[in-house]
Amino acid sequence: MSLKYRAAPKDDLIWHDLDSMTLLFHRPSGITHMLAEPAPAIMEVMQDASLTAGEIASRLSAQFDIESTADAENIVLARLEELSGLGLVARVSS
Amino acid sequence: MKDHLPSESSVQSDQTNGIVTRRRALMMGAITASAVVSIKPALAQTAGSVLNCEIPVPGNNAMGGYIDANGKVVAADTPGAFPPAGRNFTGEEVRRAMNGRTLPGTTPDQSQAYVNYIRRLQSGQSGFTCYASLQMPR
Amino acid sequence: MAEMHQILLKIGPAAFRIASAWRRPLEELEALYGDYPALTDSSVDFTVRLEPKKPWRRFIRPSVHIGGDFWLPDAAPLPLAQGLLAAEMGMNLQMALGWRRHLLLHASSVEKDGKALVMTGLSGSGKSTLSAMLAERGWRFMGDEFALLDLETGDLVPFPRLISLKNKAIETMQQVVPEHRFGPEMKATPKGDIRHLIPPKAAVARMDETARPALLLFPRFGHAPELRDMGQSEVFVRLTQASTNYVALGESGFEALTRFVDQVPTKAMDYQSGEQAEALIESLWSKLP
Amino acid sequence: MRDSLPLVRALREPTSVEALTGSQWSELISIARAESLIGSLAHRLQNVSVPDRVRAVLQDAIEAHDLASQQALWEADCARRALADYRGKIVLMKGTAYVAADLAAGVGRSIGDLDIMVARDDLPVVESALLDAAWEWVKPDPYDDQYYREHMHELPPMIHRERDRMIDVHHTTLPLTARPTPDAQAILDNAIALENGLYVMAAPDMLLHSVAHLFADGDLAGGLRNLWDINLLVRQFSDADEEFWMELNIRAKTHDLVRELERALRLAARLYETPVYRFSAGQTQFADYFYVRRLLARDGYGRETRKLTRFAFYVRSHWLRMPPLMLARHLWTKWRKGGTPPK
Repeated sequence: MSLKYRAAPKDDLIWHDLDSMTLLFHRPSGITHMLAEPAPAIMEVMQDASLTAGEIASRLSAQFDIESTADAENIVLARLEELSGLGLVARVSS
Repeated sequence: MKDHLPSESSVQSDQTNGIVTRRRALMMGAITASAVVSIKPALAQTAGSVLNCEIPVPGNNAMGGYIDANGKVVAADTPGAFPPAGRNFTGEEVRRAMNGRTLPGTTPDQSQAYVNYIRRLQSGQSGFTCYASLQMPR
Repeated sequence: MAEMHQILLKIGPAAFRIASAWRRPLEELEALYGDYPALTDSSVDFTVRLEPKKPWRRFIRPSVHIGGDFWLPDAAPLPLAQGLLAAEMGMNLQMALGWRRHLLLHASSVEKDGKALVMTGLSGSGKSTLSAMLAERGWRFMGDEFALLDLETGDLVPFPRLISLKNKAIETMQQVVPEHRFGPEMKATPKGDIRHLIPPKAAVARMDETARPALLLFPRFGHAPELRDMGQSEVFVRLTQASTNYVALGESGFEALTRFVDQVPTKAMDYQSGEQAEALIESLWSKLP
Repeated sequence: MRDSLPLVRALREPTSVEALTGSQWSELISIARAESLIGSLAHRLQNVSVPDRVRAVLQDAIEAHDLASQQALWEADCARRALADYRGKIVLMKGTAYVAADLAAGVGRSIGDLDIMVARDDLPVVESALLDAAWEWVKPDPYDDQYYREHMHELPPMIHRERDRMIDVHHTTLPLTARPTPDAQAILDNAIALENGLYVMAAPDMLLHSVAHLFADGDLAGGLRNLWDINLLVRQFSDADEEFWMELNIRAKTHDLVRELERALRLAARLYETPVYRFSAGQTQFADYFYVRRLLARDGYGRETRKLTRFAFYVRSHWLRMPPLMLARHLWTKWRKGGTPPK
């Protein structure tokens, strides 16, 4: 079965919208990240659940008009790997 | 900061003002396009604007080593490599060299090798904070 | 160990002990900071050390190594004739690396009617010269190097150290400021020709008086006069890079900087002369709420 | 002030600072910053009355160190995630361990690099996992690299590409060339699991590592801070566990560190009044005087003093780490290249 991901606990994160990007302050590391779409939307739809890239992609398409030529699930997967490298989402071992 | 901070036009989110009457559009971007940049300490600014700095070639941890054309530290007397600079270069001299001038007291090839060495410096090595300060846009 | 001479200085909220192996830089500091208020007790925030790297360098081609409570590797020594510059660099370094009571921005600032104009930009942008010039034309000078943002209120706190004039700015200011307010001329320093200028009396007398940041400018010298809008994201990133302690402050730095970016209107300003800059600034200032 | 005794006195007896003048405070602060003990001092002085400006300086130090220890834990967690597939124990060391184990020695302590220890046989696995997770080598020099791999107790240092933080991966607590040879396997066997799956050393091993670190792994630079760690660890461990002194005795023999432990305890008792009465630390030796002299070699401007004493300890640190023939070979190689050995 495919890998699941879980966003960092809400209490660890402070969000702040700027005009074209979203700031994310991550308390445990003290690092400020600047996120471009679709990364903020991905973290938003994940909420507290452990989800696969496919599940996240379908949550996204339920909530947004997806503008993409490529396969949304693969893009989500690439973003999840990027976010997990930063410790903003965790791979969940099943 | 990473080098590839996306320009603002390439990453437009679509946050509609006022009442949302339709679903938000979501730009997915490309698989290979990184979507996160992390803010790093502005050590460079501190070193560059507060202090006058200099860069040894090579640094203390590799003293006596020769510098090859690619800027790697190699054993002394390696053919084709250049001996240690024998003096430290100031930030200003390095900046000029990165813009095409030669470092004082060096041949063009030697200067290029030293500049390549300086470009490879990493945090923790002598001269790094000075080099980092040169990376700031001016 | 060799004896050290020392003096104490208070600039805005910060107090310094400057210790030096030579008297001369301290005598120069004393003359220039003579009208600054004395410290009420002799405890300080930071110690700066000016000393020879090797003992014989105290006498033979004396060169000043900048040390102190906080220091950076790679610092190059300066000749003794530039000891005053070394002392100023040493104090700046302490602030940049050690100060945590405010968010520190590399910026100059001036005040009018309780509102502050903040100017930031890379070296050569003219932010320091602009603040010195405006200070002679009805604005209160708050600082030419660091703007200190209060972490709770977001107010701007003055840090009116000596104004550090470089190259052409020296001549420009000599036309409007009497000679007795200038320090010694230091030719061909690593930062070019440098001459320090004592800020106007009001700047020193009111150095504990804060102001509300009302306008942020990114000046750029040498281009046809123009004002441009800047995106918030760009402003935020540039300010993180203009701040020496943004990352070190953690969450309170994040809160202070995001609030600043949300609340303070910002423009990029190109200009070719002080008059142009003043006109552009007045046009923006008159439209502020 | 001619030495750093004022700092030692303030740490030992916090209320003694109430008599300080403003300029004495400035000296104390410069010394504490230079010895990386400003955070510890700030915590010690929390309930003592001090001038307003000093209070602000101390509060800055507390906040800076709070943030630093939080980031140290995060860095440890980053290493844990990078090594998620590694089945062996990952043991945190030094400052990060004190903070992770919630020890008094971690409060206000300055923490630089992340130090971890793994089994020696597993080094290649751990090394490649870290390289995969964006850590990179710091030193470009092949001689240094070879030197580390053959003779040191750790891999050459690595730095994380994005976060600019260093990691030192150890496989034992002292260089392989040093005369005492601690039992690395025993340390791993007895290590204590934390909630997140990382480990810290058992109490006696942790103290003995601190001792080894103080004497054998350097020229006593940062010695006052290391000795302060030892003082706090001894107090906390011996209060918590009746058996601690006995176990410590046994472990000191296991790790071949009896003499070093005795000296550390004598010095800690002498400078910080560490209660070591239940341990026979031996009679004061004449050499102790030189150690104290070296430990206190800093003046009221924060300058290093007693250059000769410092140099003697520097030479000694290399002597200790290498057998004579090897030292000669090492210094020869280094001399031909015109530098000092890696530290």
